Amino acid sequence: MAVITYRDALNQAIREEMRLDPSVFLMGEEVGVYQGAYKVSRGLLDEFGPMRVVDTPITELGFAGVGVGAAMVGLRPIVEFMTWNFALLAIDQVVNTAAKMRYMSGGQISVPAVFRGPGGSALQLAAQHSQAFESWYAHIPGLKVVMPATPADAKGLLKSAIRDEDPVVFIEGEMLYNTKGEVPEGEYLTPIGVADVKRAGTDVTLICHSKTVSVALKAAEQLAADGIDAEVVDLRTIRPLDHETVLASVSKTHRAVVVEEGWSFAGVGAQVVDVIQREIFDELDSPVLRVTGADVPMPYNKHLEKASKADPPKVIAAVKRVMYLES
Amino acid sequence: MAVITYRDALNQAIREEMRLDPSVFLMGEEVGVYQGAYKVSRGLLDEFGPMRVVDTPITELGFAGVGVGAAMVGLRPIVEFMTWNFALLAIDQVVNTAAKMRYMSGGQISVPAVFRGPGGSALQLAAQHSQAFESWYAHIPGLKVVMPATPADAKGLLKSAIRDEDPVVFIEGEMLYNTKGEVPEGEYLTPIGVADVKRAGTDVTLICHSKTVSVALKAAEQLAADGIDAEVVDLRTIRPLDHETVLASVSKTHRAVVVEEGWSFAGVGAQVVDVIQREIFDELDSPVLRVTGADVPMPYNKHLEKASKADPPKVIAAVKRVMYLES
Amino acid sequence: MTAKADRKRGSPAAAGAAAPNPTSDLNADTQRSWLRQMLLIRRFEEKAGEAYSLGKIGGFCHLYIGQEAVAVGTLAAMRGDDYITASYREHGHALARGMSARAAMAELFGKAAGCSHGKGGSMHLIDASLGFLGGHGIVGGHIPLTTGMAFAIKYREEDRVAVCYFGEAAVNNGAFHEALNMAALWKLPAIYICENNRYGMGTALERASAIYDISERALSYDMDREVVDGQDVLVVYQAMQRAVKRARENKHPTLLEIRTYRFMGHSMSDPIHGHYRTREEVEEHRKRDPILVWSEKLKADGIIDERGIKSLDADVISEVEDAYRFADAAADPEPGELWTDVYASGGTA
Amino acid sequence: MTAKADRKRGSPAAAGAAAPNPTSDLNADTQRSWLRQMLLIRRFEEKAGEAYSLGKIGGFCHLYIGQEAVAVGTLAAMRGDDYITASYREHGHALARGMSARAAMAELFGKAAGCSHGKGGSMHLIDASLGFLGGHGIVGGHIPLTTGMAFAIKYREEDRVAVCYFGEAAVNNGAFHEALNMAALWKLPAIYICENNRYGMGTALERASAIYDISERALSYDMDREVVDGQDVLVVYQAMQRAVKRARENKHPTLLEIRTYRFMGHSMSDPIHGHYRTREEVEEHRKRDPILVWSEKLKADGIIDERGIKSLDADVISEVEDAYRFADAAADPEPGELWTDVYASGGTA
Ligand SMILES: Cc1ncc(C[n+]2csc(CCOP(=O)(O)OP(=O)(O)O)c2C)c(N)n1
Ligand SMILES: Cc1ncc(C[n+]2csc(CCOP(=O)(O)OP(=O)(O)O)c2C)c(N)n1
Ligand SMILES: [Mg+2]
Ligand SMILES: [Mg+2]
Repeated sequence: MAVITYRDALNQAIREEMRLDPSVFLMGEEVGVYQGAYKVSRGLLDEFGPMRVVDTPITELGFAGVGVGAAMVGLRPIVEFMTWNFALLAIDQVVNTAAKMRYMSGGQISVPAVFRGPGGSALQLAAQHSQAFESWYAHIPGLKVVMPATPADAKGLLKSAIRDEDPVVFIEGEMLYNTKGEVPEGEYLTPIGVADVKRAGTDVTLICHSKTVSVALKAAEQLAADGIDAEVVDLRTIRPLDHETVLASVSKTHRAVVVEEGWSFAGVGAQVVDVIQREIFDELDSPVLRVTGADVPMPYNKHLEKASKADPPKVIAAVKRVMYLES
Repeated sequence: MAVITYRDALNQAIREEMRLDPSVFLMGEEVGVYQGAYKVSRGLLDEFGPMRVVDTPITELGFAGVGVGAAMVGLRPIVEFMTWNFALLAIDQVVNTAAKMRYMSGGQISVPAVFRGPGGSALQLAAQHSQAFESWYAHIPGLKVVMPATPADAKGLLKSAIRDEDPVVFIEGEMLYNTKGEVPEGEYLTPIGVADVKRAGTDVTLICHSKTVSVALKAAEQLAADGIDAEVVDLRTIRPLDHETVLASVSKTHRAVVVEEGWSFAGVGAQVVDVIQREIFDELDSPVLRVTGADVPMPYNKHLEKASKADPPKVIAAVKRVMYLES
Repeated sequence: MTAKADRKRGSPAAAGAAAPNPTSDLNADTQRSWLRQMLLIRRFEEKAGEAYSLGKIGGFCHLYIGQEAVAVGTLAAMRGDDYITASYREHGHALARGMSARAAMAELFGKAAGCSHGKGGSMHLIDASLGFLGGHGIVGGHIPLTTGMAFAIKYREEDRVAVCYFGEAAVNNGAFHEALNMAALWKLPAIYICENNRYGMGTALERASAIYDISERALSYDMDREVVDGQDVLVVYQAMQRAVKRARENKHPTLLEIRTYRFMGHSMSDPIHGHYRTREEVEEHRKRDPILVWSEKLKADGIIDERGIKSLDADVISEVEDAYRFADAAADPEPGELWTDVYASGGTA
Repeated sequence: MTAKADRKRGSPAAAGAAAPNPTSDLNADTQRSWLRQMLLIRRFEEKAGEAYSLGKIGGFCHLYIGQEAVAVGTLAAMRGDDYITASYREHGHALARGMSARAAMAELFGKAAGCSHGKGGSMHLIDASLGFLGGHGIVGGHIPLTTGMAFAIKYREEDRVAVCYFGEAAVNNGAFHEALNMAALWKLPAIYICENNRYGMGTALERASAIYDISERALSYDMDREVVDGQDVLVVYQAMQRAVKRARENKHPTLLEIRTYRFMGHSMSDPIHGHYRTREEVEEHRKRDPILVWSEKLKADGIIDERGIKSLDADVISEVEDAYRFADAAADPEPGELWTDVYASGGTA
């Protein structure tokens, strides 16, 4: 199987779907002539032309609305936000139109749009450019929220998202674009709503998504050296959340730590905790703990930034606490 | 003590603070000539004139930014959103500027602004006008989130919010504006960050805020008839969350139900659950349950709307489950 | 090189007076049908107001009384497969588009037989089969949607047009600006209809916009524009014909500023006059009631007489009464409907 | 009444050429000081680019090279107590405002001695004591903030002005539109400076805006406007003087479109030319390097000679070297700083 980057896997997904379905198009800032701010759309303008690879003005609210309007009459837009930070300007269209059109119309109107781009922090981009909003979007009925951690999932999930009849918020990781992995060529779909056990284990469950999957896997490796066998569950889809996989794992390990990039208050992890304690309270040998980004706006200084992030030592410390091995 | 409405209590708070401090002003759609869409600002234009009671165009992003900019140079704006639904358009200014200015500037710049208006649903306003966003704002470090349930708290908390050096998201209840209660005249401050036990009890803790306080109190009354003594904790402030009061209550009752108006996924209740199970896991006799708004966009039809809301029967059912009295 | 934008301030009357007014190319039936449509909207809205007062309609309910000529005149110039969006003040447009009074009234009553199955309500009348794509509640929010529909038309190389109705207060909103810029930049077949009824709730146009002549906003986007007398359905129709032609044939968008007036309060919960406008002002504008203006014209042209008007009116009144009875008797959605239509698959996620 | 907005298309050169150019009222020291400031910015930015390549500066870093005359000319016409905001491309404005090269460079290095204590970085240079209120990262986001500062000035009956710098791509954004409408409506002492460097990242102005003459957007707000040659610091200064006078004396806002050019890539991670513009185009514009233009003028007027220029340059180079060494040696913020400055009280909530 070809080993390609997460970036190229996304590119492949878009390209394949655009070839298959003439109603699929890509729009956003710098997606065309510039080949994409993060080069996800490299080569697409050449292949599909400016009507299907549309450079937009810096008007997130406006072009998100354009995407939604086009979707309401049958096109299948992929709306790229240069980053999800800027999508705050567009959030009215995502929440008040895309997520509600089907319901308000009594089922008459579908909005098969994908909103995608990188979320969370990269390196030293500071407070306004380093935010993880997945818990916000997952809060909204009518939206689906998808966050691939690997190149294969990036491809398979993006293809599924493009084919989905509902609006999908697809959050990528800027720090993941260059990561490599095996990716099946051609038709390859990862179902939305299904978590993936990225590492099997018996002692504790690490629940993570997107960039924190590698954090959890690294932590698991180090824990293995200490004789602790961690299972790593990659949520992949935040909404709908795959309760089954999460609960099966924790029912087996009886202990869980949720690791996420975003802030703690009402984050994705809070919901995961809620589900676990509600559904399998009696299976838990200890409270579920969370490792999150520091509860501060992101600082620019690199050491402060590093200290703010979820990392393997923090995960390991949490694991030791849920296993009552705290020193 | 005078018995006045929640609406008039808010009006009193604004009026008093404007009299005390010439840097306090009110801005928003229809706050002046029209006397406020919900009449919270009745009479203020007459008393303070158009420079301090400013009618704005329908430009939430713009006027929220105007408020933040004015606050950055020392004024103390009260920015009224006609409802928090429309504030989605302004959320970039609230999250990317107001919440981050102090941090990004290394402590140089304060944004002592209050953003206020009604949140949640009223009656049959349908999907775009019936949304509760408190968990979103509470997710953001740099913001405080305040939600009074009673006229006295409305006054005391709004006065505290206006005096606060940080940006405060102040979410009122449209359905609460006409509710009445005793409100101290003149100087009366309710501290931000302190929950309030609205009813003492020993068997189970009902944790609620804003409109769900009356839901919880009604449920508690009915439960009392069945011999179940519920304690009702009104959070009042969502961020910072008063862990102490919540944990003290649940440590006593060993059972908790969180009741909120908003959607369930990563709602305020999820955070409350997270805190409780993490901090006092061993005190819990049963999982913490949640009663939330139905996980759908708000329907217009009145019966469907009613069915979507948190109500005393749902709370009672949850209480019976946490007490293992489920029939 | 300072250029002060010091432009004439037009008045609605002056604006309309300039337009030519030949009806010769319209047959009498069409002219009478416009009167009927305006009457239907008027009677429908009056009935909705009544039903609201009786508690049969809930939520916000924004009546269209006084503005009927705008919806009727513009929609008469459109084709059945064109796309339409409107604000929350959209009952008139829905009816002029051909939505039955029954489907519209039942929606206001929140019934399953309503056009949006009772889930949308007054602000969200929707009928996709009519190309009537809402009924939107966020001021300005549907303007970019319309740009997107016009984009889809161009994308598929169709000759439809996409039309958006909004109030004059919406033109200050960023969504308007972003949407018009893209439509002009990309040469899309869109028509933006600003129904300038002079107030956004209690705020007069001149207290919210730095310029009085809304249509001049088009200059920022190199877009065609017109100022139109919205109380004369024929003037409206003719202006719309020109705009539709530009859109359909040349893919050139237009901003139409149609000057009209709202005879009622902003919504059913607001008084007709009060702090923000006087009773006298309202009375003055009522003299140019679009139904009156058009009736007089048709009578003068010998196309209809007083009896004919009475009979049209009786006709629409009974249509509206029927709609009311229908809506009142209709069933609520099943309780399970709370959970449907969230996702395509059914079920919530 | 159709009015097509068919306006002349100006070129930056033509725009500048029209302006008068008397320097008689400026003393020679001032004229030399402008050259020094432009040189300082240039050398600072070159050094920042170098430090970025060495990994001493992280994140995004947007250089101001080519646009120096805009910051220097406009800020020369302002008063010390006026308020300023800018985008993420704000190093030049901060320096021209009087921020020390040390404080600016240390901030780029993320050090505690930086103007924002290492927490803001390149995009968020801030010094409240200078009225330099950011350094903002969201395109268009600071435009309403500036309207708010101008509002505060009027509210307190001061005679300051509030000035906002942004790129030409920002004028399509809704925030621009909403902010300018309010400033004109309320007659606020604000000056909106559009630094039209012809590209927003890789998108040429004409691929993002439906009109080419950005300043015409002012017509939508009944606001004064000028188009200014941004490569000639004197022309910039004079236009800004007029705008400041209107704002300070008459509380009348202005939109200044200052035409300039970015000599470098959008940020340090972008190439100087590539898919979106040619090397030739960049070379062509480099001929009107603002430092060159001003040097030639001063030499022609006998205000400075080549040796004088060299010595100024040597002077700023050593200032920048000093700033670099200072920043490099400076301490990082204490680890505990992660948690401070979230709330006024200290601590997180
Ligand atoms: C973004 C937003 N802000 C505020 C409101 C509340 N609101 C509803 S209608 C309205 C006035 C709109 O006036 P205009 O655009 O002139 O339309 P009209 O009601 O006159 O038809 C306001 C402020 C809203 N629905 N959306
Ligand atoms: C709302 C928003 N969208 C996108 C971006 C990413 N971005 C940063 S700068 C930029 C281009 C801005 O161009 P312009 O306004 O002309 O300023 P210049 O960079 O040329 O100085 C873009 C798209 C952003 N920072 N904010
Ligand atoms: Mg209006
Ligand atoms: Mg630019």
